[in-house]
Amino acid sequence: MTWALLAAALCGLGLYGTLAAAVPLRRLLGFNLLGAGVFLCFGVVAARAGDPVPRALVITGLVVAFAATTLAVALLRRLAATRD
Amino acid sequence: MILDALLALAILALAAWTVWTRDAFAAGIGFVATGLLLALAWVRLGSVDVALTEAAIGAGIGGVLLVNAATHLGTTAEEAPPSPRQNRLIALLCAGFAVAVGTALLTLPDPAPNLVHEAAAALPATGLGNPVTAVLMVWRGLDTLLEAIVVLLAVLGLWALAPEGATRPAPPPREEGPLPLLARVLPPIGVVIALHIVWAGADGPGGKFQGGAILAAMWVLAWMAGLVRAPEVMDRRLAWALVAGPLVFLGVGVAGLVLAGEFLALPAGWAKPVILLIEAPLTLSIAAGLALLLLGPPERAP
Amino acid sequence: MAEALTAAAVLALLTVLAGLVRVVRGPTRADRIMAAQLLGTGGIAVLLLLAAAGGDMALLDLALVLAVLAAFAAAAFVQAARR
Amino acid sequence: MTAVFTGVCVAAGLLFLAAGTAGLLRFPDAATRLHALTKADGLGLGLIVLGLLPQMPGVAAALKLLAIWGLVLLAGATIGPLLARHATEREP
Repeated sequence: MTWALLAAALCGLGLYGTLAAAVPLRRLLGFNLLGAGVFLCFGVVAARAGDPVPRALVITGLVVAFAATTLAVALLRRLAATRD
Repeated sequence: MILDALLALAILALAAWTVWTRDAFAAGIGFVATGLLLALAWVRLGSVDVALTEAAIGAGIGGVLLVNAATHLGTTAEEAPPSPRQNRLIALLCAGFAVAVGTALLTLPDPAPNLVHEAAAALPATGLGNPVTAVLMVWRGLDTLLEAIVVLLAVLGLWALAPEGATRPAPPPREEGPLPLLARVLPPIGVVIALHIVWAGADGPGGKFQGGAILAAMWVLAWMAGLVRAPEVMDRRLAWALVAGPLVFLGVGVAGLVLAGEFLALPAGWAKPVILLIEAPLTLSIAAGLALLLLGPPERAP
Repeated sequence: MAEALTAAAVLALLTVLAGLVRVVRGPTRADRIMAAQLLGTGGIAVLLLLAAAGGDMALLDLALVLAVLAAFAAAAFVQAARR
Repeated sequence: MTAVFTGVCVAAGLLFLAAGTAGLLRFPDAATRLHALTKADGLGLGLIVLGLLPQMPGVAAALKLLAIWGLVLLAGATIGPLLARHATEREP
């Protein structure tokens, strides 16, 4: 119950950060929070059934999210460098 | 129960502040703190292995990446912020989204839909005696392989963003005093802990990613202190370290196709040594990939 | 014993959550880094207390990972803050 | 007997943790706050570790506990001077 509410709130908050922020880095932070919320959704479902598969998916997701974030940061830095 | 409520409230408050604050560095630190608390939340959700991943990759190297990015990028707005009216609309939309997600989670059928039976039912078809090994190799195996390949692809993507003539990431600013000392003392301990985590992961999913992240962090620490140089992009040993894991994994998968008639299937009795054979190079590849991702793209030599 | 240790974990969490005010208020980058560091230590304390209360020794591994990465993260933050 | 020992040590540890947090919140500038943090931080966790040692099921777990404390001390000892230098360089 607690965690389901937190997961939903993080999803909304993260989406807001992604859409409403004008600074690219803050957008990226918002997107990562949205990801954390989605992962928690998986966690809530997994905790009810004792299901290992969603947990395995979350571990995969965390690694992929990190890889995607590094790419996004590199793109932003390149963009900033071409502006100067 | 009080613990859960406290944790959830703190995570929500911190996340909200991270979204709203104007200072990019502060937001980065806020994100790290949120990640730390999220790791505790995963413990309370009964999943220590996800908590380990969140601590090592989400808050650990991911947090360091974002804080670094904050100091490089700052808070220059790329475009006009949404008007108050648009802002209200976005907020309304996001609130609706949150309510929808919450309703969906709270009205799940009991028991929640799950794959426990499917996983168990699929086991006999794999031709493996040990069900744990079967889950690891068949249900998680393809996952793990693709995960390692995603890290590899991200490294290639990062390199593609490098300017012409760039051969290696720029060296860090020179440091004296406590940092080189830390960079000498910590990595040996870190390597032992990383190997312990990989080894312990044999009984649960995904030990090599958390262990690999620690190895990557230790190497980046030595690099920060100026004790090691970043490798040249064209370095052959680096290339082999990056692809060794996926290659061995693919090789074993194809061997399973030939010998046992199914991709990644293992002949009974050989599972344990073969898994060790896969895990060692995979840990190396993941560690190398994560470290390179943390360093960022190569920059033009001065 | 288990209840007392869980209560101690709650107290430890409460303590370091109070320290989060410094993450939010700053004012300097050093303050925010310190507060994050304290949160790490407090988180480790919570994990150790929960491990002893519930007998789940896997939590010690998690605490170990947090401890090893705490030093790395703080060093990286200081270096980032210097630029 | 061990329960009393654990209780006393953990309670003292919590007290130091709280003192460190109070220092972090109430001291006037970054340098003094750092002072409060690193001392109470290491001592607080140290006492909790000491108190929990007899509750551990085996030698390996006890050693892990000590290693965790050592690592936190190491982090505090290095970060302290680094941050202090940073604070004096940038914010005199």
